[in-house]
Amino acid sequence: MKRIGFFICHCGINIAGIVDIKKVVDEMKGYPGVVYSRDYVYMCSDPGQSLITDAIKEEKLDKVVISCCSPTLHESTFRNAVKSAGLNQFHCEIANIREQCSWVHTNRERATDKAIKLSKSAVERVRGNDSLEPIGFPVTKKALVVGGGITGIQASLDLANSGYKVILVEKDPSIGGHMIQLSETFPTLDCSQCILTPKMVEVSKHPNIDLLTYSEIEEVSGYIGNFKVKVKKKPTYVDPDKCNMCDECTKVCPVLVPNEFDLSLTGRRAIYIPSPQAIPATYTLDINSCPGFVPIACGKCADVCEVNAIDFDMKPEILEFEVGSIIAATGYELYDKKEMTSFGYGKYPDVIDSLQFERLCSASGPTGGKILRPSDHKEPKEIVFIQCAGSRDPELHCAYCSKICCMYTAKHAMLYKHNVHDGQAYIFYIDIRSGGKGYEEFVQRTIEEDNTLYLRGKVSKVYEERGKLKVWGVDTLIGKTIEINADMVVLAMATRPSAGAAELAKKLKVSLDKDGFFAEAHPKLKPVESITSGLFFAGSALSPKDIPECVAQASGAAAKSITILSQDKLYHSPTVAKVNTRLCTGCNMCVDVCPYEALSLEDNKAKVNEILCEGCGTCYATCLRAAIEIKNHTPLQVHNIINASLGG
Amino acid sequence: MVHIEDIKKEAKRLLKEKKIKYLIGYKRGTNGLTALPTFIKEPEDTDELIWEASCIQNLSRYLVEEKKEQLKNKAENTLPVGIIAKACDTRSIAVLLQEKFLERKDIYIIGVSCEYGGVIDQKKIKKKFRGKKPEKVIFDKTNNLLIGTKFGNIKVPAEEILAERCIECKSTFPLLCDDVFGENVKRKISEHFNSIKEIEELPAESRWEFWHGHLEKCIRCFACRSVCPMCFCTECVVDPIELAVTNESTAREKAEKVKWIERSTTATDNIIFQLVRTLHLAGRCIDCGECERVCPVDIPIRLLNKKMEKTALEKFGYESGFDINMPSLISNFKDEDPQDFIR
Amino acid sequence: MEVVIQRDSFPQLLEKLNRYNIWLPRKNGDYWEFKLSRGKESLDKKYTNTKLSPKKFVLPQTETLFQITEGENGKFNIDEKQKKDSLDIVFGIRPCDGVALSHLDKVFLNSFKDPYYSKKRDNTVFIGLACETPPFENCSCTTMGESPFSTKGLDILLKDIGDRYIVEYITDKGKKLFSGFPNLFGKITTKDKESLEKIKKESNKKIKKRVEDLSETTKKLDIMFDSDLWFHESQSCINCGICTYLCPSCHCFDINDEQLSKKPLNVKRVRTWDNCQFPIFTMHSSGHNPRPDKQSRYRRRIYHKFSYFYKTEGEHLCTGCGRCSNYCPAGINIFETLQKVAEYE
Amino acid sequence: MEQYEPRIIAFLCKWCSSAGSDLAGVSRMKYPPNIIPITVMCSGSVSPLYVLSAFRNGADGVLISGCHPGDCHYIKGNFYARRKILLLTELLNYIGMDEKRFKMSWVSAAEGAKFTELAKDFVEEIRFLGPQNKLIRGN
Repeated sequence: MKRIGFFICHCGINIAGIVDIKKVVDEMKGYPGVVYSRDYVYMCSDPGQSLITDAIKEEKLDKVVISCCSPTLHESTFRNAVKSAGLNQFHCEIANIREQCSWVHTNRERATDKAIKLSKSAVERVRGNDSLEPIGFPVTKKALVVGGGITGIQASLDLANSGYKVILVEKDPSIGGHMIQLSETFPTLDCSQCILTPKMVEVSKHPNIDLLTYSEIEEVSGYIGNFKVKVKKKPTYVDPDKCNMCDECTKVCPVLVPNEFDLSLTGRRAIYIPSPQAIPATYTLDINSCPGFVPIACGKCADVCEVNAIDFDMKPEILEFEVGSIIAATGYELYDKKEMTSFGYGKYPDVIDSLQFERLCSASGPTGGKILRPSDHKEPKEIVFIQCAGSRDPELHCAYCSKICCMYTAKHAMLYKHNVHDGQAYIFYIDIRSGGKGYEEFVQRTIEEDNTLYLRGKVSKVYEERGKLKVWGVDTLIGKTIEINADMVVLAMATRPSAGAAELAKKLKVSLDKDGFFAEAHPKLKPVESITSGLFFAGSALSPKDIPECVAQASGAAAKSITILSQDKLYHSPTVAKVNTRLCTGCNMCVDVCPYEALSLEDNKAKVNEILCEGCGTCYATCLRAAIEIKNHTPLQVHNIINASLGG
Repeated sequence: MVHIEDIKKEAKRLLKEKKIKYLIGYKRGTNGLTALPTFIKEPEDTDELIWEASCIQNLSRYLVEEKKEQLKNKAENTLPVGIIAKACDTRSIAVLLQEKFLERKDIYIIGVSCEYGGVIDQKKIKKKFRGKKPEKVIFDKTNNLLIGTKFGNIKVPAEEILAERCIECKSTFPLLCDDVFGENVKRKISEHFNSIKEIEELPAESRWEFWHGHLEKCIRCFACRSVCPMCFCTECVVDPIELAVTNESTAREKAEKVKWIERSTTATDNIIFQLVRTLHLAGRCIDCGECERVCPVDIPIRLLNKKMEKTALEKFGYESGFDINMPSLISNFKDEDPQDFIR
Repeated sequence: MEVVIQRDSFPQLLEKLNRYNIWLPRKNGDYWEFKLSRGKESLDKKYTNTKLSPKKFVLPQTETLFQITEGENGKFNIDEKQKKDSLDIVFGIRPCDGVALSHLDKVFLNSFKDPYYSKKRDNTVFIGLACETPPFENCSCTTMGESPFSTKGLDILLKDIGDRYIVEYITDKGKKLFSGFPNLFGKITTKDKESLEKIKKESNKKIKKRVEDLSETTKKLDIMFDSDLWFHESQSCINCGICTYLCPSCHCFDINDEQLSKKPLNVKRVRTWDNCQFPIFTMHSSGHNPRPDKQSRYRRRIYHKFSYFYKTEGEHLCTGCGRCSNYCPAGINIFETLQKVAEYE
Repeated sequence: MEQYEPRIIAFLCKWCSSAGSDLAGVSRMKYPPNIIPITVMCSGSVSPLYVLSAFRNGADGVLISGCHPGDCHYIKGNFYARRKILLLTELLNYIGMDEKRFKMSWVSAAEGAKFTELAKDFVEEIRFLGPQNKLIRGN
């Protein structure tokens, strides 16, 4: 027989003002199982809590119900008190007779009646509760970071510097991401490569970081603290340990393909180094463009390589790791140019996108930092920048604002002016969004010092006429159409989630938002967390972001990871699903509905992974066989609560 | 046209070549017109097989039983069990496969198309042929059935004696079959949900009177549940079929069974039993009509399930028994599911 | 003693009895059942037999034995639910079902007198209606050693001879019932007796005798326990409860306490029909089930009816009414099983 | 004569609707005490059996309330609830139970006012309908 103690709090007059405390105490005294019933003015006070702990000892109570305020306020207070008296925390339940009763009702008699029903319900709930201990499980003190852009680099360094092992996976042959392609960065105009390369080198040298470039995530399984990851390392056909960077191979390679790093403004060989600053500093043989995968066909590079670093027999490798947390920082890419034909992109060589313009500005770029037209290498004297190329256009393109374009376009105009002193820059814009430290001042400098002409309006068409690019647009401020004869047009293309994000999301079993970016667990309070515990997102994989934001999120995600990795054991609420295998027929319906992948079929029976289960109970309500239920939220408890709530 | 001789030949071959463990089929009934289930092990016994419009029963129920025996005895099934299945029967097998209760490799489906027909309604026949003792029903090529009696064959338009569910049937051609007899014909169907229209159009109070009046009669013989291929739970939520206990079950587990309804045959508890059954069959019932056929007190159970079938189709675009790979009706959702009833 | 009542006088008889609860067979959709009389009416000529047997009058499917309620002062009040003093008169009991009542009497009134059953039995008058034509193809009362004119278990038997009924009083209770209104009844004539004999003979002829000597046949059961006949006979059984719930002789019951409220306590003890064909019937709390499969359950049913009951009570617990076989969803026919037992070597 | 007071059971999900009703309390909004809340983890965990059981035990009305679509603490529990509850609603309506006795709502943790309005309206609706006696146990 259970010995249940019942306590009711006056909460000053908050409860006692409406609820007839004495009547509740008396009524509960006679309720089956309740052996002790009393009230106190403030149960949550120290003397109030002592009343409970003393009664547990003196009256040999094994379960306790407290009718007071909402459990969100003091459930943990009272559960701790009960624990201190030697009972399991689940032997304490709260009836909320303040927020859900005394504060919302005015009729004393009926509020008292409701308080009694709520109290009886809590007795029924506690009666059915089992002693449960939090579920502990070990943590692999290692993190996986996916994506080697600035976000991934920063997150890896923060984790590594905190003493945790990191595996950094990058799909390209080198880390650095888009930031290494940039010229200067707004609003300070410091050189992007100069500030990034030290971090890249640090990554490659760091004893805690295992860098896997030219690699992709193959499979992710497991759960927080215990993920299992399979990574596929694609063959580079060049042994980085042997390669001495003599560059002889590229000289003999007969193949010329567009260079991704320069966004096709230049070409590269089939065997190549992505950029002079590439980390790891080694060559990669792009097997898709190499004609000599059958070495007889070509094999010239291998012939000239003195150190025999080229190995055509290299095979893809599958590497397996266990990690405790994962940070996905897969970054962005520019909107597909095929979507932007009305601006002549792809048709006219002098209509370029913003990243291409970055390369033109870059000292390491194809023009050595001189701004020249791709078509004839002449200096453009009139240049048009078109903002929101693909952004903020829900009908045809992306509905969202790509956020960084306003600032980098201002920077582009400024850099152009610094380069071509007699040139004129025009910027078509919808709004200028320059929120950020020093951002507005930067834009003003572009306008005032560099005489950039900002035109508020959209461009309808760009076409070529007599060697000039005719830009047709409208200035909505003066209400007139505008035609500019430009030498060059730069499109501030919308940023999109990187191509692999969708596939990675599938492997990570998380959802994407409507635009294809990763979905954070809460837009405000959990900006770098996913719905899967132990999995974090950072940077422009979540939404378009500039560098400082990416870095901040990277450090945020790293710190969140550390909250897991720094634990010896993680604990999880034990109110999880439990399967009655004798009833389960293995129909898979619970597996279908579980939002956490906590259920699976094993030997044709549902099996709960208690660490993944959050105890939502959707499986229970779906199971036709009543073969699954949530511990301490059993159907029997609910059945009895329903009865008690109706006065039975 | 389906020729029974072809089916017999195939059945004989399967048994002779030991392709199947045994065959579940239909034989001539000794008691009235309805065909009876038969379980044939020996090739020579295939001669008793029949195929006509009196083959009402959904034999897939016996596959469920076979599976349960296997699970109980932890026996590995070596050979598939053969079954003669109408279109609706194959749909119930499809649901059993969808819910992973059966495995495809364990069944050998001999599908038989109902073509223009279907099966008869015993009650309609009884009314129509009072005193004439019909002995068999023969499909005609047309929309007629021939009823064999002592006084010779009597031609009847099919819709006069076909079961309501057959008149409303979506597809008379079986699915998932290993062998199939008969043709896939397109036939005219007036209304898939004709039978519930009348009740739906009644005012609420009359609907209540209708259902209360029927369910009040329930004697809890559980024939509806027993005959249903979808009711394969070990322990029924509302009233146990058997207790899923073993010698390892704790006393508390045994004591704490929830009693959602009592043993007393009150109308309320009868209604709750049928409502729960109906909800549990939502998206799973394939309208074989067996529950209604076997009910000794003539409760039109099928009309409850039909309502769920209609709701599933109209509200969620879901049809049961056609796709074994999709999640079930209630273990799935679409963003655009209706929610105008929610405040 | 036998008298005669004109068919035309029947409504008048009902009227005279109207202070009692009068039950008559009436059609409910496609089947017959006992319904409270609405006043002046006759026995329907088309009446066959009720689908649900009349056992419910003495052994209702659900019967509250007593109810416990907690009073204000914490005292418990026990209410024995046995207030039935009014008389129920049931017309149209077929002789087979009368025989079944005599079976139930053996169970409930012999060594232990069940007060609930006994009270109901005392307060119900069962008026039989002999079968001038057997209502169903499966009618097999003669197989069971009974006849369509059997009087067992009944208080009065009516025999339809066309425009009138011959009324046979069997018990004093029956005789007393009609004694108040002698002018409704006439004396039986020789002609009446002759036509009755003719009808009797015809009727008996129409009923199939399934096995010649049932007692000889069922002796075989002693050596057939392990026969695979049970497997084959029950193979199409679906484990439903139709056969036993419809059977007029089956009488197994279960007793449960049903809690209506916890505080103040309100509990009733209820007796309900139970069913040996349900797998749970013999399920032990340990999880062991001594009758784990349908062949053992079907066998049990046959053995109880034709072996065990016969050995203890000298009668077969089957009246040949045919309900189980008429309404079995899988078409299992108990008489065919008996025939197979008879042929068993 | 004593005024008829409806008995209503409300299954409130812990994260949105129960929190929303707490907010109604914190904001000292007033609604009639006829609604007895039962906190469940998620609207997706409410089995139709709970609803039928509430009616059977004498509830005159039953409310199920969860997070708004897309806001479910458990991501998608309320979407499953929406399906199941619609099926149950259609079925109850079909057998002639008054459909107004059974309601589903989305109430977020911030919608104390919505909960209050809902409670008031529901109690009045049920008061108008009178006692539920169709699915009462023992009948």
